[in-house]
Amino acid sequence: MTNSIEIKDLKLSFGAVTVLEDLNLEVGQGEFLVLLGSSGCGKSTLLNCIAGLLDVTDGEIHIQGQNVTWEEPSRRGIGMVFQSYALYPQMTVEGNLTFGLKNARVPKDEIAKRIARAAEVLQIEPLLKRKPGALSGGQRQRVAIGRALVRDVDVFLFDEPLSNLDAKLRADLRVEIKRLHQTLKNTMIYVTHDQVEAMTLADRIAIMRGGQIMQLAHPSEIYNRPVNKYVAGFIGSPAMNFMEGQLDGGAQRFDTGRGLEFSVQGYEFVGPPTTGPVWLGLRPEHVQSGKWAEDQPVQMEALVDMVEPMGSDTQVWAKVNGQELRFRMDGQEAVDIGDRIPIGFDPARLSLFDKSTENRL
Amino acid sequence: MKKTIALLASTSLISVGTAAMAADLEVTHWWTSGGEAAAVSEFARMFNENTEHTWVDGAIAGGGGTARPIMVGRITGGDPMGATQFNHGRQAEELVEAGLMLDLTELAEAEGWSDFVNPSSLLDSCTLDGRIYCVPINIHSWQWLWLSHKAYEDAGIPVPTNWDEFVAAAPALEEAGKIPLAMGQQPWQSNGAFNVMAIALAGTDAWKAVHLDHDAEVAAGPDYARVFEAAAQARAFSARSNVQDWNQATNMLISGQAGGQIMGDWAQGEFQVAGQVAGEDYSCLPGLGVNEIISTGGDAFYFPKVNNPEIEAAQLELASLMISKEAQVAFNLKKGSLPVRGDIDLTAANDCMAKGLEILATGAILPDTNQTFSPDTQGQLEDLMVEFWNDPSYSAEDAQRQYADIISRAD
Amino acid sequence: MTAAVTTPRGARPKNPFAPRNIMLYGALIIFSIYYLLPLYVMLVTSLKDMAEIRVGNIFSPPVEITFQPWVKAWSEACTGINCDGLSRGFGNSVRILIPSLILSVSVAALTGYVLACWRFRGSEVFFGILLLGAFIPYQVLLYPLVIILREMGLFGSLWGLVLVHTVFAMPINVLLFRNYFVALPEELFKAARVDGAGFWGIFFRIVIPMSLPIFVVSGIIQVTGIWNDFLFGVVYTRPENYPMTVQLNNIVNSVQGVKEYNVNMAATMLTGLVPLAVYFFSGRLFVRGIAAGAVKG
Amino acid sequence: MSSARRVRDGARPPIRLLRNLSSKIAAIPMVLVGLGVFVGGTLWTVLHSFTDSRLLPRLNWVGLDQYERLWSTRRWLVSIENLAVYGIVSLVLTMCLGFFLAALLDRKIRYEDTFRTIFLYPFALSFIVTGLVWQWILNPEFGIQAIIRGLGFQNFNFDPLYNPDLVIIGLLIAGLWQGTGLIMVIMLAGLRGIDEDIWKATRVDGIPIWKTYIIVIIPMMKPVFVTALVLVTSGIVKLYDLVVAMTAGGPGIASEVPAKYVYDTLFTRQNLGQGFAASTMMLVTVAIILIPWAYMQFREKRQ
Repeated sequence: MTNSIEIKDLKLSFGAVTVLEDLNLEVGQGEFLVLLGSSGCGKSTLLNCIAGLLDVTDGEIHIQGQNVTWEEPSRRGIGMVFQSYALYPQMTVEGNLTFGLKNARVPKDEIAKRIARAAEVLQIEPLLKRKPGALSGGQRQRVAIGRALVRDVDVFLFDEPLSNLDAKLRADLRVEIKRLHQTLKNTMIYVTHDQVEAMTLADRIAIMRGGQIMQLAHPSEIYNRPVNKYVAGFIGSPAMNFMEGQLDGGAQRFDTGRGLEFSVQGYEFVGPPTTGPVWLGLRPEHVQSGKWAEDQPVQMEALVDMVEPMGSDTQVWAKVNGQELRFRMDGQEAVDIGDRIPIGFDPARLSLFDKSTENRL
Repeated sequence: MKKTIALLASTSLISVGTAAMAADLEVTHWWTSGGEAAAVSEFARMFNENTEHTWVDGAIAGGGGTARPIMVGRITGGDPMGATQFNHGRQAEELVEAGLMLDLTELAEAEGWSDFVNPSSLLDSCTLDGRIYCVPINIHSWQWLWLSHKAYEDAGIPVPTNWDEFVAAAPALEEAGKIPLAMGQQPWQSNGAFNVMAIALAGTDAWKAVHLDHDAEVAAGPDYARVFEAAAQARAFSARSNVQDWNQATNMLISGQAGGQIMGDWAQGEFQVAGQVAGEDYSCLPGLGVNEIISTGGDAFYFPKVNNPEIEAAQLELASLMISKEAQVAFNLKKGSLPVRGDIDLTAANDCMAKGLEILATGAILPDTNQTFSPDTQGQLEDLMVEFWNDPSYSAEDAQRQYADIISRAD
Repeated sequence: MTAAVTTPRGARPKNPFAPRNIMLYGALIIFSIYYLLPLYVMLVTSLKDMAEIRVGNIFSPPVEITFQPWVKAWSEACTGINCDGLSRGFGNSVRILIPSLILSVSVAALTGYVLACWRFRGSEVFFGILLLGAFIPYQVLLYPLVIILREMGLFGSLWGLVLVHTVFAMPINVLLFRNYFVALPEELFKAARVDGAGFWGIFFRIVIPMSLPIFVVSGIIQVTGIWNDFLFGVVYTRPENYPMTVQLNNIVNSVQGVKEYNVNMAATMLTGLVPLAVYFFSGRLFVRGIAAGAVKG
Repeated sequence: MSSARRVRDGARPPIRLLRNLSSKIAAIPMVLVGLGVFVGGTLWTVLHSFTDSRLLPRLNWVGLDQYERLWSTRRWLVSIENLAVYGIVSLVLTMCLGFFLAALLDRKIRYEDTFRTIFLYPFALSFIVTGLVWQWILNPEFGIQAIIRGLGFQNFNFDPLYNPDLVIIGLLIAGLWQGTGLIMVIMLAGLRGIDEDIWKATRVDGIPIWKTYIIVIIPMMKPVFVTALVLVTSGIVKLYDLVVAMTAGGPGIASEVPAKYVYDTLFTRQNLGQGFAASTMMLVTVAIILIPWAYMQFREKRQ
């Protein structure tokens, strides 16, 4: 079976400004791909190119084995869900769902069948006769998904569909989308800037920056083995701790040069270990404290600067020999500003990046 | 009438059958005041009664300044009316040159217009390269000082008989709360009044030098300096006259609010409509009572080419009708103007018209400024005059300098 | 009472005659007088007879109300030898208004739609040209338009005038529509394109149903402009098609004897009736439409 | 790379001109009007301003003669001065008054609808009607002056339409009466678009209302002011009907304006060349004002 979507050497520029450059991407059948990045990274632009809403400057786009580079959006076999829902305000929910089908001259009974199915799947039957203005945000987004659903297509495109919803609704709908994917087994491309959505939904995540894909991999791979400092800092909340220092490749030791020095033995180098200036990344959740620090390969003492209790756990801002470090503690542990507590971590969970290229070592 | 039909039949362009076809003929003009409308209705009535055609009235109010652009626009825009008014003179010159007007020469020769049109200069204005393109309708002369008997009676002084007496009587009128000189504020009125004073006070020779030879030296000379002085004086007399239209000014005479008005003979129509009698309720002094001479301006009708034989037939019939004796008498009596035919006897003419006819007979005539200057030059003079008449701080010397400047560039 | 002043408790006491309110409503009322005065003068004058006008002052209400001036203005006032008042022009104005309104608003809406949603290379340049067109004095284009209409064979016809209205309505109305359409959510167009709607489908099914307010604004501006137009009506049509304003001008300027102010005022009011009615009945929508469309840069 | 494109299955080759064909068809009226009427008409006018065309246009070149004459014509100079004075005063007053009225209406008053209708209705009336009515009200014999004198103030003088020094004031009174309503509505719409929280913030900060308007609100309403400015300016340049209906340029030539000079010269004076020269000068003036503004807008967009 061929890939569901293939993008070859895609380039998009507006005048002198190049937004996407030499972008290649392959999405498998039934895969859930998340395009993740901060605003302006080109993720939505890429999605619009796939949808045919933007004309590409160069390159090719294939969907289901068809070259659709110059095809109209409606004839690419895609459905799309937008951040602002983009429901036609003057039409009823039913009108919104049928608009595309009527344009495609789908027979009436077929339309009815599809509407019924979509309404059932999304539980929006009672809303069919209402106008979008009379719906809540969650209901609207459900209708918007329904609009993509009734098109009966192989590929769904989501453009930050949950960004306009409040936190609780977002979590609910996220689950629903995941369930939908499991039911339908369609190919889905999902654009978001929310890493939780990305981590929970994706089969693979493509982290984008400056019109290029930084890393395309399974969520755990991205989380555990980010290819560069940007990806490392982008994924994970609270963000990864970065320490600037010198790596001695032979002795496998790291030295900040300001009084903190420890061994990184156990770290899986991509290539042969090198010596030179590096960034060392350490996720806050990988730092153990108190009695759990005792069996960690690397141990040190931290001076607590600030405490953020979150209930389930507590985030601690601390200093270790002049080096800022954030880490998490169990929510039940008592900790206060000015406390000195032992901490420890396993170098296997570290990330090391070259100082100049910022690529993973 | 018979003559015309014979002519039309003989031109062989038009069969007898089509000649009998009735056409609607749209006639545009700017005659909308009481006397004017009454006069033009005479034409319409006779045209509707005597021919099978229908007169469609296209009156455009607001005077020639408003109406002429619309007429020219229609003609050059390719949607000409059946017939249209212009003043004697050069307003339609380029339209004729551009071949947009119907050639009336055959009709004129058949009816012998040149035999009876008096003065013949009127027909000359209609002629280009020996062909005739318009029908003169009437003669209007500007050179009249109209006087309200009621105003002078109210002030307890006799009605003046010339300009000097009028000037002398002005303070008495002022004292009686009257306005000595009624003036409308439109530019053409300011310019017209000045021109009347120029003929009367500077003399015919100086006037001719300026108007015919465009002699700027005379315009800057002492004869005209006198005119400007007098005009400055007249300006003071009319200071409280706050009306726009000429007939509103005339109305001030009729109601006795104002003593006099320098205005053309068309003012007579207003007196008539108001039921006033010449010599009893009002009097008229040609040439301001100083220099009894009149200019022969007036109106003519042009017939734009339409390329439709039926309408063309109707146009020729209207042209013929307008210059016929009956129409001339009926129209001009109502209008207060003089007929263009020398061969009719206006027994019904009132005092003022009779005076005009007398002067016409003596040949003491001058061309109208519309004939001597292009509309462009006229316009510049109007700008100057309207400012001069309305701005008391504008000195006579300054105005004369400007005047001479315009004359030096006049065409 | 005094207790309420000394110890603030409960609802704050309201004073309708607070200095702030007096100034606010005072200013509003003074301006209202300025704006209403002419309407009042028109109305009372049109209900007086000439004798009363001559002696009385223009602000005093009529001693004896007469509708004669209105009758005269509508059906008797003369221009030249035609004495049928404004009634002749009313029908013409309606016949000019309806096609001009429909055409000018449709063209402007469509053009605004192209400029907002379907930009192509150079479309902004044309928009700029249109905007500059708003600043070109009409007089400059009167003559070229005569030539253009002549070449099209439309000069003097009703359609010629309709076309002229459409042309001169374009700059401002296109601006209004474009600004309104630009502010519509872009994702709606994307959704519609994914749903297979094309240029016209999006326009008729999505954009127009969402744009009532701006159509109202443009419609009102056009009704006012077309109905009040004098210059184009008189230059580009023939007398049988003259709109009401030409008749108004004729009546006002055809002075027969004394100026009949009462008839002039009645004629003036009659001419203004249609746009006034439009304003009174849709003023609220107008403000809403302006808020939605005209304000955004 | 792009020249050696492979033939792609199922896709049609893009022809630039035919892409979005419907939208290009729909743009035809704009292109025709823009190029044919506005650009074409303007070029035609400019071209003929270098000729001695009289009643009918003809290409008989006379160089800059028409312009020399134009700038030595008193009436033109007076017209330009009048337009400048009227334009500036009217622009400032229309904006201020429009904003002031809008601010009054925005103070959560009662009968807002009524007041708004009162301020807006004159916009429904043509300049011809406006001119007539105000001409009458300002007539010294039975208008305001007569009434106030009748009340016993015999020395009261207010006859702007008959006083060359004051006639512009007369025009302004009528022009403002007709035009401020629309600007008020636009400003009101702008005020309604201001976030309520801004008002709350300034109230908490204790900033007086008038100061809030000047320091906070007006700067926030820049786009609104631009729209209003475009409307008012384009109206001012075209000022014609009002003058004709109210003063016909009088007394004397004290209230002449450029558009009237153009119209009179073109049509009444039958001097197309001169009229076109005058219209060209009007266009140049507009361009001098507009082009720097357009340029600034363009540069702002770029950044």
